[in-house]
Amino acid sequence: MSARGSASPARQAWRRFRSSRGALASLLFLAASGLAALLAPLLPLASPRVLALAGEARAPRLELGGPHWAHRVSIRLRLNEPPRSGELLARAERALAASARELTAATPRILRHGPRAAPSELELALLYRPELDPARGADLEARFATLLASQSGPDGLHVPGGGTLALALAGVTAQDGYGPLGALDRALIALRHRLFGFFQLGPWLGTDAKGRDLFARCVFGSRVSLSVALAAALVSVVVGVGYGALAGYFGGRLDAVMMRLVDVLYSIPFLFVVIFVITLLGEYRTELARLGIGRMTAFFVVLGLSTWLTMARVVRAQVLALRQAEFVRAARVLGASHGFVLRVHVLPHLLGIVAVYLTLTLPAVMLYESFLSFLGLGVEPPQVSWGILASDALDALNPLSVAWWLVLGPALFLGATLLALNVLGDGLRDALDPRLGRNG
Amino acid sequence: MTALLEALDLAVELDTREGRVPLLDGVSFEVAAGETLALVGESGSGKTLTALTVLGLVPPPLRVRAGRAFFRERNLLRLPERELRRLRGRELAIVFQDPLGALHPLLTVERQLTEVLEVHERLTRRAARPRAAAALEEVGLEPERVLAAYPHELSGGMRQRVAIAMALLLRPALLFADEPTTALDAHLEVQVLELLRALQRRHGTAVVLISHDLARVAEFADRVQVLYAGRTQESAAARVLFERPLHPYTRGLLASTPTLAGEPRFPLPAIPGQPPDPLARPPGCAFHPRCPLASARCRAEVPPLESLRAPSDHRTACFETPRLLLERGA
Amino acid sequence: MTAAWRARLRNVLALALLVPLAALALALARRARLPRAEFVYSNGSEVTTLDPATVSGQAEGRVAMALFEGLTVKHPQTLAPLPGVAERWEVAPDGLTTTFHLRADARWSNGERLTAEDFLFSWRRLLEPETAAPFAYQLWCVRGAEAFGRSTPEEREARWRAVGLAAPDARTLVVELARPTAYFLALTSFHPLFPVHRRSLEEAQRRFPGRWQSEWVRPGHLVSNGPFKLVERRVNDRLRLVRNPEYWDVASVALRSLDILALEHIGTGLNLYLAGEVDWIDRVPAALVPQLRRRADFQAAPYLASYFYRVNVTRPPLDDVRVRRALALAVDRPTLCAAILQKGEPPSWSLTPPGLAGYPRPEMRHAPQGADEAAHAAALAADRAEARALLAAAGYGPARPFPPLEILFNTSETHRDVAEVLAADWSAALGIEVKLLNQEWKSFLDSQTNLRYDLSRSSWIGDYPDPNTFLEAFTSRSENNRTGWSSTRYDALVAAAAREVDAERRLALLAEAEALLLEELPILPLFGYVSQNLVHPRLGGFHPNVLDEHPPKFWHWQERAR
Amino acid sequence: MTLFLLRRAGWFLVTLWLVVSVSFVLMRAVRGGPFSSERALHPAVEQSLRARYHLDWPLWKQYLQYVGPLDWSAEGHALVGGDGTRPFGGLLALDLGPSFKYRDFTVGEILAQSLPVSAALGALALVWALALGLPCGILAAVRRGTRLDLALRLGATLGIALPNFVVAGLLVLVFVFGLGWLPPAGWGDLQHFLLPSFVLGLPFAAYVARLTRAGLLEVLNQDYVRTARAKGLPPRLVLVRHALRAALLPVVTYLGPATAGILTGSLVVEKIFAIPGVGTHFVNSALNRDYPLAMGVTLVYTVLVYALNTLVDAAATLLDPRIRLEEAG
Repeated sequence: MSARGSASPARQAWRRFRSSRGALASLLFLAASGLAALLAPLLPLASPRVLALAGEARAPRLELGGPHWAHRVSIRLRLNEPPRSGELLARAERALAASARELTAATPRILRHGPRAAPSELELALLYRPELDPARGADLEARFATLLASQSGPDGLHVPGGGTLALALAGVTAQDGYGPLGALDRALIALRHRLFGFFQLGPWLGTDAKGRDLFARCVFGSRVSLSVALAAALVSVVVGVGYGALAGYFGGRLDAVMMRLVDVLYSIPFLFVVIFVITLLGEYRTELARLGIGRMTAFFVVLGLSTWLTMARVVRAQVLALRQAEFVRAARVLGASHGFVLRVHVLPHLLGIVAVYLTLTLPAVMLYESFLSFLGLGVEPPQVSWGILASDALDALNPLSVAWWLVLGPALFLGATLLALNVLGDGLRDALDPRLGRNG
Repeated sequence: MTALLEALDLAVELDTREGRVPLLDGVSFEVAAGETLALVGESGSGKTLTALTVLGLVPPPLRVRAGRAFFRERNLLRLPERELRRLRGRELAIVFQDPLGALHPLLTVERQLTEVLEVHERLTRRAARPRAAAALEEVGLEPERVLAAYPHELSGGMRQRVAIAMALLLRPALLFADEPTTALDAHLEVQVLELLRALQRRHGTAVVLISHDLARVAEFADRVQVLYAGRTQESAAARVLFERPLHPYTRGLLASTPTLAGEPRFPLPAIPGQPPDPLARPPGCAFHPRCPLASARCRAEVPPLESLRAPSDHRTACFETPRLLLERGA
Repeated sequence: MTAAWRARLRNVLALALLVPLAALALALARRARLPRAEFVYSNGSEVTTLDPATVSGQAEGRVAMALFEGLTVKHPQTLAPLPGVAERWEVAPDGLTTTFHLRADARWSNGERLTAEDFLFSWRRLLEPETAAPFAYQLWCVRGAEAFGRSTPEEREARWRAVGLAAPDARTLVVELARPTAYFLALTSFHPLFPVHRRSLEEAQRRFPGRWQSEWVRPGHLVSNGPFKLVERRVNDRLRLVRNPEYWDVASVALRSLDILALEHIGTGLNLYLAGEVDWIDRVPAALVPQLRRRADFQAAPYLASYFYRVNVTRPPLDDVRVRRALALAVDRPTLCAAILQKGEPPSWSLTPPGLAGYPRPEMRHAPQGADEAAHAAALAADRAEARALLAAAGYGPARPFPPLEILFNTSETHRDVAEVLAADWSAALGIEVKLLNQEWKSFLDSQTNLRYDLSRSSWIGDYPDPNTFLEAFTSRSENNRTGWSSTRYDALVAAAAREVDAERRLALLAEAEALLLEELPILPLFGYVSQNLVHPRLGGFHPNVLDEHPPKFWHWQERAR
Repeated sequence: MTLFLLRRAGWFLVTLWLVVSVSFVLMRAVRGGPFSSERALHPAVEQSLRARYHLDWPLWKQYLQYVGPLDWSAEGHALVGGDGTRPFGGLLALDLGPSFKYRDFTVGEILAQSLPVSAALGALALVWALALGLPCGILAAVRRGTRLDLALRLGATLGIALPNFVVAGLLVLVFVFGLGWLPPAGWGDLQHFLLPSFVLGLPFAAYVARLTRAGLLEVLNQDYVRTARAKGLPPRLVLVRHALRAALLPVVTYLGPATAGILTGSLVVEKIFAIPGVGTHFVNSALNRDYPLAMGVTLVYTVLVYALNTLVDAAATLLDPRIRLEEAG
């Protein structure tokens, strides 16, 4: 009826989608959290793995943070007496940095420990590199000691530009904060080091009993939880829609058999399948690792296999209805092949239903992952996921010591993501399926 | 004959992000007991909305901005919902266009008929059943077969008859028939309209017949009122309007309707252009872009609805009417 | 289908679904309501069976102790053998023959007298292969018992006559051992050696050939001779026991009724205890130990069990003893015990737990720990230095980096925590990349048994307070070895000790064997277990002991807290 | 209707047979046996245990033994070389076999004891789901677009989002240790069931609310609702008899399979509140490799899902006469 020229269905759908603020906001939120998950190492977060065995979980503190990032090699120098002047100390630091650069080809950041005016210890902090790690046989400590000795006299280091500083090498320690990393993550960590140095945000979500920062674990956990959801969604869309469309489109005997198979698969004890696949993969993890299929990816597929059944059933019902629609029959009369009709006429119509059900299956998959983690069949430590964090939190909910913040993290992240998914689902359904929203 | 229903300056608008859009811009009409008034216009002219406004069924986001509708000296638009509700179905009734959509798919015809009696006359279902059966017979349906049926088990014609029976069950004083036959085949259309007329004569019901088909309406209406873009363009007694249409839009409509009388005209002249988009209604007389007689004034001012000297109930909203009358040597 | 009928059906359908189910819920709930027993405790997950001969877990053992009673009963505190069904017993000078004199008033719960013949039947049943009793080998110290245990049905009777068991009369049982076994008397209070009621067992076998196992232990059918008898049982819920009036010592049994709950979730057990619905739980969430330790009703006592890692010695690089030793040295045991386990577990450098009477317990060679914090740190630094040197000596360094290792463990909070700490220790101290593999229980056991692992979490609980129960597990032919390690010298030492008559010489031989084990290190010792019981303060007759065994016979309510 | 039921029964038997066969093979393909334990059994002992439960037979023979009707063991049917004392057994003789883990019980007994508990818990959870879900869904639809609508939808989403063990933990803290109104766990009477049934029902309540709201929104725009108002019917009657009846169809179709899920309980709720339901056995029988019990609970689940789906399809035809039985099959 409107005379402003009919926009293509896609553009109309986008205009309707854009018009609902909630859906747009949730799309942006999901995109942002996806990006945050991908770029997690870039964010100035603590290491999700490094243990600080304090034995007690500490409550959140909204401090800005400090140079506590654990992922570093530190050359520690003890000052035997306070430096005579700040200026002398600065010159000494520059000299020490230069010698450190000479040995490691990287410029350390200099951190002063102890009282502001008279630091008791200097630390030359370098971004962690395996070849500098004394535990892996690096002899950095010995080489630095000899270099230091060559520049020092009996009363301490001869500072270029005059004056001496009484200091002694207190040792070289290394702390790997992330374990084995892919190339992307290594590059991100290097970039983070250039941007933030050793700055690390304070414990905004508190720490767990092993001293690990929960905010970092939640963000790194989103990598697993979101990829679990995406992989499972992919599988359930590809397999589910394909299977459902075929069954619905051809109908008759084929449809009946395919749907009975779905009924059977619905009742198979899915936990056996999970254990079977997980133990099978445990078996061939070395061969699989070579192919790049880590235990996690297979885990995603397993979860995906658990969701396509509902999708298939829903798509089949929709296609069954569409098949009677006049425009499909008309297309067939005009000689269009089955493939063409399916692709051009039927599938676009499924977008609405598929979108809605995707936003229903994604939360279901994430919750199933937390259920498996609760059973100990879930993600493999030191990997972390929201499911593991949630099941850890359960024991914190008891009358003795309520470590409530252990629940806050996973609840917040899981809740926000699922809320965004649901609002997005409603928005998509209204946009893609105008018939539903016609006179909303 | 005092008017049964007198609606004055009904105005309804739609709030959109781009601002307020007037859909009904000051429509007035009146209908006397036993009389049939036809509201005619293309889709989007606001004819259905006029009926809904009187019945208080304007769905959000549409909003009634102004107007009064006196029914037996009471202004329906000011009536509290509870009292208006008591009138609906008892005094005021409506039959919609799409018979399948208008009847509840999951309730039997009997249930949908008896519930009107249960609500308005406190009858039990068993007591209401014979009245429902009688109403079905009155519209030419066999109660035994139809009462127990579900709407989807009946044909289009039968469904519309059920709707009419339902509307007239409590002998309402006024019936709105919103394009009652548009969804039906031609031969059914005539049957239903004749049924309506017969019932009207028998019960003295006032009927407001809403249609987009001027010719079809001619035989059944006492008076006709032509709407365009939410405003009345012309209204007169049916006979007068057909013999001496004055407003260019009415003349265009009549010219483009095939009639058996007179020689066939090929190709049938059609009114150029499209009805205006309510969001971008042309200034002045809304019809001016499509009007052959459009003048600068038509484009600037909105022509008021003025009565002719004789017959006084013939009104048009067009600056050119006087000139047309001269030509005709009225 | 007329519309009216369809409408009625619809309403019926709605009611049909919900109302009866909700009514069922209430009816069931009310029928299930049992008045609270006098003493209620949580026993972990549902027991496998009540048949004392065919079970092996601690939970099953506790139920057996309440329902049955052996020839002797352990003293609740000192675990010394007290008279049970046997009034008194004498051991012949050669230490081979023991004669038990049964008390006259020993009765079954159905009033029948308990005779020596019952013990002969029960122990024979324990030894027969068809019974498939996991602890049958405990009785192989009796003359001819092992041969009988391996007999085919045809040889059965002949072999039985050669077994050193006899019942000269109804109240005398004579046991002849193949070799002097110091711990035999302790075994007689261990549940595999409890008597079972022959007639009700055989009757069940006759009447229900297919499912006699479930029939004869059913409440009402089960005939037992312990301080309590079975009244009601619901799977995964509870066992309701009441005091057994026919028990010979019923006078000293204080509790009238006893509920044993099957509570799988540790957190729920704690909640029930704190809400006063449960009077004793034997496990607490690890994260809450710091708060619980300060409570008076929390009892943590050394337990006859040790926690260690098995090493798959068949898989390079773990086939090199220097690597194994380096791994063992690099672990910071004091911090592990203090910060993660927090129940006072003693760091351990040996397989056997401390506190075995008269046993010169050897330890793996490591830097002396010293008393205070600084001494610990110094010792750890020295050990780690030696560890790094060992790895270098084994040829690993920047040129040839150490390959990644994998720790296999089964699903539990504590195992995961320990594995994460060890992985961090090895990564920090030796730069080894460690991956963790968590498998559910059955897959874990399967991987361990078939040597499909690098390092695997493990533990061993002693059946009786003697080093032999720990050391025999690592002989070459023991199915509990599961490390791929075998040493003829070790086997010889353990076999010699078994034959050795003199107690002191025997313990010396066992110590020498353990020393050899700790030199070769097919296992990496970590810490000794600690039992963690949260018990109602007013419960008497319940004492912490090294076997964490608490015969229910002695439990009683006291006025004021212990 | 009868043709519909007959055909569905036919397909049901095929499905059941497929489920039994696939599960049977799948269980034995998974590593780890039913009798392994930390203290490994002496090989001879393990061998005799496996013999007692015929696990040493070839797979096909074990399968026939399990499915029945003939008993292939020594005491089995004469036809297959048994001495005839116990000729029949297996599924077709309604004998679900013994449990490997809980040896004092047969699978039948375990199910007989745990199913009613789960059913009771499930029924109450269903009551919560409807009592909470429907009103919220209706309110959200009627008050569409207001802050209340947003709040209800937010609540519904959180109901689905939070894992149930987190919700359980929080509720125990508040109602057991905070207010002290309810017992922490165990089962015996209604107050034991209140919290667990709420936790179990919450996600379903959230789904019911979402479906009801969507269904109602669509229906309220239909012409026949406008006709109902035009007939002067009171708003409550319009909502209940006209709008709700049409809007509830998607809810009923969802509740069919969902009820099977509820009735078989959820392991988490039963574990945290120590309720001896059948949910626990779904998971533990798999973890313990207790093949007969795992098969038993799987069969229960299959029968339940199938029965409820058929019930829902039948209900759908009752609710919406336009749906013919054949098409719904």
